[in-house]
Amino acid sequence: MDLLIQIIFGLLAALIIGAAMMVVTVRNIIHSALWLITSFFGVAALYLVLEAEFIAVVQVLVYVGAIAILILFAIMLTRHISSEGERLLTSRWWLTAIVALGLFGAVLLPTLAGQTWNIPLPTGPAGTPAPLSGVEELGREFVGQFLLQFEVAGILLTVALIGAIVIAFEERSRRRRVLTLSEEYTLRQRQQATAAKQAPVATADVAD
Amino acid sequence: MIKTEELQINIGPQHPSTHGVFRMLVTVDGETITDLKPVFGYLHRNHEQIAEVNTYLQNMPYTDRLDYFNSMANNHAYAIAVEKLAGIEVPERAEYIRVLMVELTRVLNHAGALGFLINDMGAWQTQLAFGMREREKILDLFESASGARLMCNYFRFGGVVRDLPDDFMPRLKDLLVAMPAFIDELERLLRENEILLQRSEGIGILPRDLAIAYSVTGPVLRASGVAYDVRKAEPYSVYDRFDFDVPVGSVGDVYDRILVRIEEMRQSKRIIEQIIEQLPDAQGGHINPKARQNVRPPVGDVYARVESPKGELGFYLVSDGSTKPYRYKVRAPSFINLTPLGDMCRGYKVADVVVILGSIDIVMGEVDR
Amino acid sequence: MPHLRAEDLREMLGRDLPGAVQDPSPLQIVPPPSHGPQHGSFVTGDALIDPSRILEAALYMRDTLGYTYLSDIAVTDYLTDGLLEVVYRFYHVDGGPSLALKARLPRENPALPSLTPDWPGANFHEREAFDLYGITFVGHPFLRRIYMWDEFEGFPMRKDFPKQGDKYIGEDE
Amino acid sequence: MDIQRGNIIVMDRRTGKLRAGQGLLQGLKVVWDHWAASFRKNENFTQIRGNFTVEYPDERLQLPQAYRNMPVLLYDDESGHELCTGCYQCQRICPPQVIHITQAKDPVTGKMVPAATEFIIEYDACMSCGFCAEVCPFDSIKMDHVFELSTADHDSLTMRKAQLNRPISYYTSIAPDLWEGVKAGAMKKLQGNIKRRPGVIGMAPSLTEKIKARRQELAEAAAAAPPAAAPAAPAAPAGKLTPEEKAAKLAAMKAANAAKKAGGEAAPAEAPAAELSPADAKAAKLAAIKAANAAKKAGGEAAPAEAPAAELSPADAKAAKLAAIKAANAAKKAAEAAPAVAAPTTGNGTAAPTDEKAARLAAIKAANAAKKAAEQGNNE
Amino acid sequence: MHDVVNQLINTTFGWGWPGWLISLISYLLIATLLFLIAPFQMLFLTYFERRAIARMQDRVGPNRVGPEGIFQPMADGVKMFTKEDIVPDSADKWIHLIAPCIVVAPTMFMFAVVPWGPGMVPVDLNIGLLFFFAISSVSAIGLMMAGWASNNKFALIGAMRAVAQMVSYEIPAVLSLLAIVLITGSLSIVDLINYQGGLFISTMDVASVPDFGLGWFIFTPVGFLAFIAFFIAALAEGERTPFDIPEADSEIVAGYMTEYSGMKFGLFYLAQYVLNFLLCAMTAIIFFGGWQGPGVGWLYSLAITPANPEGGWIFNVLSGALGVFYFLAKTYIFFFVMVWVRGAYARLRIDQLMDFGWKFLIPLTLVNIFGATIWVGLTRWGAAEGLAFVEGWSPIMRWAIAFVVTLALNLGTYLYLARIYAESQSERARMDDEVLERLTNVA
Repeated sequence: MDLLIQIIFGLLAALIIGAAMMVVTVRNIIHSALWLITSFFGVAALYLVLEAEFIAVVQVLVYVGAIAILILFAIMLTRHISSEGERLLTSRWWLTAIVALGLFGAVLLPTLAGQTWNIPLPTGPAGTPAPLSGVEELGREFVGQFLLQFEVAGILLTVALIGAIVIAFEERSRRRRVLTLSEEYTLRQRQQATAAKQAPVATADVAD
Repeated sequence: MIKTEELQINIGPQHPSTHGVFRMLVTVDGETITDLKPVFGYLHRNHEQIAEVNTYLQNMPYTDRLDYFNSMANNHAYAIAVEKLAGIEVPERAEYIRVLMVELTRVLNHAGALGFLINDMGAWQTQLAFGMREREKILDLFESASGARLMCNYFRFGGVVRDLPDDFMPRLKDLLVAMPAFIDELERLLRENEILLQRSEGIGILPRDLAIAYSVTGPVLRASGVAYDVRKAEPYSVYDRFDFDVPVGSVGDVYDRILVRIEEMRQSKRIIEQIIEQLPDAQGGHINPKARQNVRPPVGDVYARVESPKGELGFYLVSDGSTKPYRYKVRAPSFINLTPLGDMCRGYKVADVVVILGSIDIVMGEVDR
Repeated sequence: MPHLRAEDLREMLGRDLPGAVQDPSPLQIVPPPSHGPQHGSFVTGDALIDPSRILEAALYMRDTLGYTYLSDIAVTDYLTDGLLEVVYRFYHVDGGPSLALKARLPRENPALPSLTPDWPGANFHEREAFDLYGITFVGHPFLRRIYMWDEFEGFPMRKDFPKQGDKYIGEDE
Repeated sequence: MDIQRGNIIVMDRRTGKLRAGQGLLQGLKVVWDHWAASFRKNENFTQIRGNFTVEYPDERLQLPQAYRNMPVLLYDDESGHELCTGCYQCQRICPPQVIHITQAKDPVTGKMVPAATEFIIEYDACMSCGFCAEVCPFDSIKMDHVFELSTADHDSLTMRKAQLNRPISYYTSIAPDLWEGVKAGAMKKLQGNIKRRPGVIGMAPSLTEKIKARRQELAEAAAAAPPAAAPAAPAAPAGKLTPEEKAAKLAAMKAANAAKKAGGEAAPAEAPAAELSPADAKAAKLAAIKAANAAKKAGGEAAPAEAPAAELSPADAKAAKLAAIKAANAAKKAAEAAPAVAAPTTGNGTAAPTDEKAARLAAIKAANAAKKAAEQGNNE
Repeated sequence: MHDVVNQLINTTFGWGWPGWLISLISYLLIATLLFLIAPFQMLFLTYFERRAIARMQDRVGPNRVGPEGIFQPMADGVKMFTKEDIVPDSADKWIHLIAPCIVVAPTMFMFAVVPWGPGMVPVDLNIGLLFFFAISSVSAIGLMMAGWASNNKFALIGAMRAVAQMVSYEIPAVLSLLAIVLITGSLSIVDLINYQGGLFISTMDVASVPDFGLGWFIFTPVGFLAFIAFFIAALAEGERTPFDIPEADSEIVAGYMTEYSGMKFGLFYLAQYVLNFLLCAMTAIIFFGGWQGPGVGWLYSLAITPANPEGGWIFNVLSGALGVFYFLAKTYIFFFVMVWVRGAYARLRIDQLMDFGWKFLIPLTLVNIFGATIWVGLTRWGAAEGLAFVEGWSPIMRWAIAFVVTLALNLGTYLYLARIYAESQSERARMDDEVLERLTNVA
């Protein structure tokens, strides 16, 4: 059983890393976005291997179902990017690679070094807390222990939402740029009416 | 503000809802139409020149092919034009039969047109199937009288080709039982349906004055609030003997066009009922026996028009004294009603284009001629 | 229901737009045959307008007489007489028979002022006349062929357009 | 504006109503009613619900009498004579110009006969307007009710007279009332026309074989009565023939050969020679018949060639001549239908004796015609 | 479900196989079964739809292939397989190829959590509902790929519409379920079904109610409103009329499927119908008790279950058969409703669709969640949760009060929202006075 899981883990890890590599190397940005989605799926599968079903499902729901689609939308709606197949890597890609690797190492190495490995699995004496995988536990922790963080995140999201609305909201008077025939007609009539209203005044002025 | 790019889309010439080979070159900004240019002529066969090499009678079946939905109305307009040119009298009975056929055609056309319109809005054929069912019944009647369902070729100069068969009247009376039920049912389906209201209310508005300026005719003109009906404005045939109302709209949008068409079906039914009453007393036979079919009208020109279900259908004929028309011009309602299409669609969404087009009710055979 | 007759119209036009109405000459239509019955000629009863003043006359119809509805523009090619005749047909929205304005043009480079800026409904009529008869409407916003394709040469409804054969198909086909 | 005899109704848009889905429910109700009612058949004009489908190939609606699809030609059941006189009225009125008529001529006098030898309608271009049936003064052309005409090629829709012929009884079965109205006049005119038609001209091609057989039968009966007449001497030596007879025979054979050649590769015709035939003019006639047969076969499926006329006319020159002419016609037609490959050999060739000139001439004519036709075919 | 298989293998062979092998075998078996069932469901659904809609239009529908035309879908399938597969020249070949697969795969995934009968769920995830909707959102990517790879304007517009629609309508769908989840307190689909025993009143709300398997959520005001909202959202998710905008044939030909032919097109078709089936199944499960119905619970209590290993296997079969029957019957009724709606209505416009989703359905479902909290509070809470005043009432009384209160709340909200929504729509349709005023003054 363990062997099976390790094989699966290896395959998934290879998939995630391979897909991530493809994201930065393929020429077409749409393809790159699709590889990103593959990578997300791999991560979700990894969560499943860890028996964190909820997180896995949320990963799919949020990353694949929402973020990836957002990315795709953004790419496709801006036509200039999607239509060209030019190489995404610049000529100094190796420099970037070194920097990225260095940063990654700086974060990862201490963790790897400081981690004590091979902890035996907590084999259920009654007092041990259940792992945070279930919805119910998650919910309880959100309104219990992590209330502050939860609230802060909530406020942040609300602010972001309001900001998005502000950006997207056009002024009511500017909303419909293309006038329909009847609107044009009404407009012309009103203009004529105002012109007619002003015209006698103007002549009166001249007369005066 | 977000800057967007305009996109050009060709809707047609091969497209499910352009009612034939018709192309609309649409410029869209997002889903909003900024410009629309109708492009047609794919079905152009120079009908008018074909008519110049045919004799007057030989043109009769060609008029069937103009608006193939309403061949009877086309025949009527052409027959009136030639009769006016050649001075042919039409017996009273023949006139009644003609009006009967043309009013049946009107019901048939509107039933079909509404069905197609709702189909364009995305319904899955149900309303169209109901309309087509009633249309089939009327076509059965046409078939028994004229011998053909669509290309009736029923009218002759001075009358109609043959009298109504014996079983025509009983079947017509049966049909008149079903017709109000059908119209009521159609109204129940269309009139208050929220989806349909959303799709048709305020869409494709053509204000009253512009409707006149754009020379649109028929239900489109009436939906814009102009009570102009050739049957009332310049009564031809025996239309001055019937009581019927002219429905008009108040806004001029797609919804008004639907309502006007429904009401016109009712009025046609009224006319048909009056015909059934008056027909037995009508004088004369089904055709003027003195009328020569191989007419040789005197030199001159003439314009005659009828209220075809789609609008004013006119024929302008110039005779040089021979058996063939020197000039034969069709004033086709579908063609002229297309004029405001581009302007009417501006500012609406892509999905509205097909609805507006459907509400104009065109037939490409008539547009391209 | 207004009931103006063509004669009334001619009289009114002659009064209000002096010089615009022309005297119609009889139309021969077809050449006299060498034998057989003689075809007649005819004189139109409608108002014949000077082509350059057609817009003026049309606006007079609309604004003074109330004939706002431009129903039809028909062109006829009178090859024997060497002219094209354009028939504008107007209606009153309250009903009644039509009134027609006619204008005669030479067959070479015929041109007329366009009615489209004032009657959007004239748009397709004028394009059709341009397409099939080659009449140029000065001031039309989009004067392009409407039925035939843009590269088409010739005006198919003119009487001297060849009725047989197809120049786009070679001999061998 | 005001309107006489009626009002102007402004359509009520019902804007004030609260729209909370009632319209949607109403629509569902209507559709449900139709669904619920669709399990019974509905054939009544007064009904708007119920299953209206006519399952077409299995069940067919009764077509009205006036129904018109494609024009057909009528012939009289009893005499086999066609009503058509070839007057060209229909050809003239046909708007798409799809009717083509060849009028018949009397082979003897060369005068026009009130009948059509060929009558072609291009069904693929016909617009079913029914003008031809309306103008026909002899009520010969009528509109058929058969509408299942679809084929894969245009050519098979060019209908010739043999395909257009329908008996009057057929027309009375589809449109009894309409025929009743015109019957008397049509039959009267037909009787007048029959009198002016010699031979089998003007008969329905499908019937000529039958009529021929019938006449043969009658003739055999007549021949059996005087047994002496023709012992049908087998192997009568050719040498015994009189020169005149021989000439006739030869000419006929030549005609047959020419026709056969004109027919090209086809025509595995029976031996044209009439070696065994009795020593009289009959031999020539037989040969001619055979020639005609061969030509007809060569013509393939088309060529509704004039029947080779086996009237048991007396054994005289006229019969031979007629047969030869017929052979010539047949050969010509055959050649038209199927362009021949080989040109016929020598035209008149061997000299023929003086008398029985007519027969010889006719045979020569036949040969010539065949040759010409073949040449034409080659040129094409 | 694999416990049954486990039982079966162990009792039949008695070899004491390792648990994971049995799991693997049982999952493989079930997966194969589902992969067989799904396409056949789809084939039958197409036939069913065509026949039903034909009846609505006074026609007969396909009736030539086989008895009553039952083999028509087979003929269509054969046609699909034998058709030429056309890939446009300028298409992105690979994406064009895998897009249909990506669209089909999630719909097959979703079968994993659908219970067919008592104890007959392939995988009883404790977050089954969430799984269902998470996976369904994946197919949006496939649509997007299809639209983009076709290199066709209609296809791209169709894909955009499809994705926008799917993403927006997932929200009301999930929100309407949230009300139900609040009541049951579980995301597990099996729990959801178990909750719906009873007779018009769930046994979980009022314990004394006899269990006829009829305590469906549809009988509560909260459930009813949630059902309406969910079904509408399901129509939109499944791209059914009146929300079949992405493939609106009258406007954009066939949407993202425009450039597909042959079996690739068939796969889209398959995905769509399987998704529709699943959505109908979900509706049946969540609001109409799934396999719950008279007799199933009783039969299942006699069957072999982990809780009752002494039962008779015949009861497994019987309860399973009855449960599957109930479940499929309900599902097909909902599919019929979908067809019915398709037969009666036209299609909305894309902006109206968005308006309807965001301005009508989402507020409605939010209020419904509030109603659900009232329901839970009135029927289940007590002094411990701070609702001391309900303590003395009898359960049936509490249920009745909750019913009346939520009914009033939901009905009021519905009518109010309908009015506001209709007004806002007609406002949009009317000319914008403000704009005109401004433009007049500008000129």
